[in-house]
Amino acid sequence: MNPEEIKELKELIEFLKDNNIGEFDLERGDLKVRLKFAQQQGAVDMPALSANLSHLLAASQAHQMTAAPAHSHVAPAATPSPAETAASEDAGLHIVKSPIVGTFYESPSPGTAAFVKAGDQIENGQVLCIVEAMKLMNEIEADVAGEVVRRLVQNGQPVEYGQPLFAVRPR
Amino acid sequence: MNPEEIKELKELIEFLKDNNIGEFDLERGDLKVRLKFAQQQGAVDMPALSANLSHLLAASQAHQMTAAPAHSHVAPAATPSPAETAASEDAGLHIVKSPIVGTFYESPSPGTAAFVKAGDQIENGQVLCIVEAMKLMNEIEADVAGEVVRRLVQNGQPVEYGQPLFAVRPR
Amino acid sequence: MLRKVLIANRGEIALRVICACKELGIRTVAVYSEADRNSLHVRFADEAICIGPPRSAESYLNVPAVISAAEIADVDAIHPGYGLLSENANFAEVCRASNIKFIGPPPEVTRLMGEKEKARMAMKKAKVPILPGSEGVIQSEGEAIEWARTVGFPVILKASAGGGGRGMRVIRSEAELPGLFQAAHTEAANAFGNGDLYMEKFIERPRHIEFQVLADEHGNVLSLGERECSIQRRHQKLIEESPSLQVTPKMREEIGKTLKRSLEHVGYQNAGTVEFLMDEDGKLYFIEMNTRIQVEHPVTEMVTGIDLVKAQLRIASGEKLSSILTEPLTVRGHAIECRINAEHPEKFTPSAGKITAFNIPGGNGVRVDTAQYAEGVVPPYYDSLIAKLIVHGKNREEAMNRMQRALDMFVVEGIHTTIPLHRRIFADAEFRSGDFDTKFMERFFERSQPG
Amino acid sequence: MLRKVLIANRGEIALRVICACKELGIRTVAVYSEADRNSLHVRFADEAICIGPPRSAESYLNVPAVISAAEIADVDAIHPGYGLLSENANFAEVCRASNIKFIGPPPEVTRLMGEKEKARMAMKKAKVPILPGSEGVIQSEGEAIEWARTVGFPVILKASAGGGGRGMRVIRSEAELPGLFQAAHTEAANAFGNGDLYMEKFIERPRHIEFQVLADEHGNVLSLGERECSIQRRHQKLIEESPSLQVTPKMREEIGKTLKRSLEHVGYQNAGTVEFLMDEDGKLYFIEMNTRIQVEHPVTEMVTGIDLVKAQLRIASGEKLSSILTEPLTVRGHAIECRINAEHPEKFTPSAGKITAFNIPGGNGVRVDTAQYAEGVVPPYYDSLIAKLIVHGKNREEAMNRMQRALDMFVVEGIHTTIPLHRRIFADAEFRSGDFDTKFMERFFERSQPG
Repeated sequence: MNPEEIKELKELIEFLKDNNIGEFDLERGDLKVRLKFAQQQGAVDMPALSANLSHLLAASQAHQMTAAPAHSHVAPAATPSPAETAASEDAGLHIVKSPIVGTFYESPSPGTAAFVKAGDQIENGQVLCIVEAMKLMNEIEADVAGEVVRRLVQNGQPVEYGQPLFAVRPR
Repeated sequence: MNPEEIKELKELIEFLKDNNIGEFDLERGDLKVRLKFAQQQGAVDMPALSANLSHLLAASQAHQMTAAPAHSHVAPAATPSPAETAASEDAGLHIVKSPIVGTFYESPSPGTAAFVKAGDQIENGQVLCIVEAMKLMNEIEADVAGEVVRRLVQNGQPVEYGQPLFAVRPR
Repeated sequence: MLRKVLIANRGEIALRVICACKELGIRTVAVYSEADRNSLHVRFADEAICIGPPRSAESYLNVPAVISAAEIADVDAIHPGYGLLSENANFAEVCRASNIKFIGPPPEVTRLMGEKEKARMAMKKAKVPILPGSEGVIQSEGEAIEWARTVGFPVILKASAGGGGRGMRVIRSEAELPGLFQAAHTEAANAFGNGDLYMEKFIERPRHIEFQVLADEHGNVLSLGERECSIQRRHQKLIEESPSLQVTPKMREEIGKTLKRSLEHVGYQNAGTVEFLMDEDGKLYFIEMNTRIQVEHPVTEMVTGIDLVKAQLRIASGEKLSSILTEPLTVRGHAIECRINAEHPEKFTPSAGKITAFNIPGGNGVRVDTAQYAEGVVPPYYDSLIAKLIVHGKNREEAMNRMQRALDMFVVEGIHTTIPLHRRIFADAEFRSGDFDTKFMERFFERSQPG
Repeated sequence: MLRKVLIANRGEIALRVICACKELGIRTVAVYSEADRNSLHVRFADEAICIGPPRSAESYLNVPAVISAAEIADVDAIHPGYGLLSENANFAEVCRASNIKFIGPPPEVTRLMGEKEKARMAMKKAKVPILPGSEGVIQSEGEAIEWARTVGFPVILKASAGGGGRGMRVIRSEAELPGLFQAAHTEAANAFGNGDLYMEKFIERPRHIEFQVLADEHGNVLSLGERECSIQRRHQKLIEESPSLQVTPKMREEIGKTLKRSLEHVGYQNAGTVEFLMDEDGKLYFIEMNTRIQVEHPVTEMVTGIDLVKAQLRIASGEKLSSILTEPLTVRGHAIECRINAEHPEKFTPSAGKITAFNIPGGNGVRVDTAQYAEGVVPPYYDSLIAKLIVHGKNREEAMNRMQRALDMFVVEGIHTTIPLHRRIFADAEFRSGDFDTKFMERFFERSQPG
């Protein structure tokens, strides 16, 4: 399933849950969905935890930093949800986050090689990238030693405080 | 499924829920949908419990009918909390409630004996008291046969719709 | 001043009346059905009495239950709100017989205004303009032409015996009259077995304009200006505003004088609303009078600074208008109200249920009248109005922009509401131009249909 | 008009600015600390950027982070709200250097007004009345008597070298001057090793009165009347109102002219507030000027109908006052604001935590400015103000009654708030009389002490 479909499925499940559906089957061409919610004895289930605006707010995170598609410097998917981050961390990955607001650069200057790329072994304290803020080039150093698994932002992309930059498998 | 279909599905489920449907199957060409709503023991009971203002509101019940201590005709503790009522019912007691708003009288006229008192055996349909509304004396009849355990209001006290008048142990 | 008032209503208007009473130091008694036990009008009244099961007929419309509650709570007066018992002359009479002040006009006036044809005739006698029409059957083409000349084209022929559009013809010129008269006559005869026709002035693009009045018990009447209520769907108002861009100060003054004269004549008391249709030339024609506080009263309050419900209570206490309205009447800025209904915003099916999130917009120039709250429940038994969102701005432009941002910030989850519909209306060029009529919503739905 | 604005603030004022931007069609960028991720200013802005950890010093007061956010979001201007960076001239300079419009006066003016003694001298030069005092040390009893005669009794002697009340004496007549002069001199010498004294006019019962001004970038200044802010606890305002019962139309006009002249002279731009003390005879003495929007600005908005934050944005867009304020200034009715703080209502200890129930009062004449909501959280890192409850009535009496009913209907659970304190103040006879001064709260606490 592609991300769009997964998103739709999640919404569907949320909706079924909100409406107190116990079981649900759907067949449509090559698509088959069958699901059954776990038993909830006491089932107070006001839950949803949902409560009120909180989930709205959570949802609204999606628009943050990405709300200006017309502005090319603002790239999508800047803020992974806490769940995603947690998942990565669960998988034993360490996330290097931006300590400041600014613009992410992969290399010391345009046209030069990136500080690091996926697969590189890095040392604690090694410079991984630059975040430019107010014309100052801030070198961002690794706070762990290990292997770079993924870069999580695009070159030239604006990043906010705490935004994940690299996933690193510590050694 | 495309967004339009998902929207339709959601509306369908809303409709099923509004109409209190328990299970639902649909086959139509290549589309199959089957769903079953989760069991609700205590049933709908949207109530209460719920957070926020509801408990406040519950608390405010206390002031109802009793909020005018200066007016002697309004007696205290007119509305027992649902919990109290439930407790009485748990104990196997039947509660005779006022079917109308008005003023409770224990006897047919001032100075005469009460229709019933605690300990009396009563028959279904027997007159238990009078609730006066708009100068009309409405005889309130027992909807159960048994023993009067307690009278729950004072003579001359105003009562609201559904207010408990007598606790009766059915036989 | 009244000492204690029972509010024979529910929802936002019950809470509205409670607010007014509190500000005047009047004690309040709420009545409620079993479905409304957790309602805010119950929460915020000084006392509350359950009067029956959920169905209105057995609770809020149950006259003996309401009167009985009023008697045991020992109130001076009953405020009926709008809808429910508010224009029930019999209820007003029972109140009188029970020595309880009914906050409204005397039963006789309620009754007169409740019978539409009698009300029209009474107003006509008092020289309030009414929609011109033939008083009886038009016997012939010749008579029809004569009538049409008197009132001016376009006119409309209607079947005396029935409705539903059959036997109905709009006639826009003298030339087409004979043919259409015959067609209407034949159609009416076929449909109803009776070919009788009558004729009325026809307004192609009518606006719904209404005037707010206050009248005390001492024979004084004052008009507080108008409201524009043309944005309607199936005769249900959706959006109201004040002032109307179409009403000039001169018209306002003239109609004010006319209403003062006519309502003093009929012995009106209480707040009231006189509804008119306005034709394309800005001429007003009386339709009917509502003898109660109106849903849309807040737009008048916002621009005049006068609290209409407090005025009702003070009038019922015997005060004179001159002591209630001590400052000269002025209109400041522009106010608009959106009715937020618990309805699907496209299909208009009612949407009862539990509200899971409820964020009310606030800030400058925004007023919300509601009895709903987060975790509250909209019961399926009553009117679908759950909130009124009212904005005030220095002019219509600012008010519209303010309404847009307030609609953006009004979050209701768990049920459907008409908020998305209002957002679309406020983005509509015809609405924004202010140049619309009561057929606006039909055109709006046509052009906004997907595909 | 500005195209896109970053709001360098949080809470109700951030939301207030977002509302104004939305109504003007300006795109908004919120910045937030990690503690405010679920705040409504984040929810309702078009874009939002996390700029740091919870502590203000590392987020909202972090100039590089704010500027950097403004640059990556490509905004035209920054609105600083109140508090935080709003009167930081260095920040205004960095904005200027970064080609971002700071919505406030030029840094030079912010700096001038930020240095209290320089500001006093500048205003004195422009003939704004300031509290009379000796400009240097009073050398002798004789000089002291001479000074006191010039300004009139009572006067106050203060130690040049220190504070805390030591070496301080209020002198109410010439007869007691010699003795008290010696006592003060000795006390100051003992306490600070320096017996130097200076003298000021003493106001027994000062009122805090402030004037709202607007100034455009074209040299035009207008005063929008005053606010009465004497209800304070430890110099923190609790309740503000407009107009002041003590300010006559003539005074209002005169001070307006004075402020126009003086602020045009210093080159003021933006909204601003000029604070005065008023003595028992109604004479005003300049204290200081705040070069930003003020917490209590809504009371002025309610009575004038002017949106001050929109005015700030339009001024920053280069508009002239004459195009922003097209109608003659009028004051309608009376407005009062209560600051609702997340504090214990008697002990005033801050009360952070999760809000479990939040019912905002609505209805006629009630405005609430808040960024809180049911299930929201009050973080422990910031100012305790969680809501401003503002009412508008046709006069002070109606406004007070309306405030009382609104306070009754304002339900906040899960944290402590100052709502119960406000309820008690609004039931206090001295408060209701309107005849009070800045020492009101001391007297109020004394008489309301239990036992």
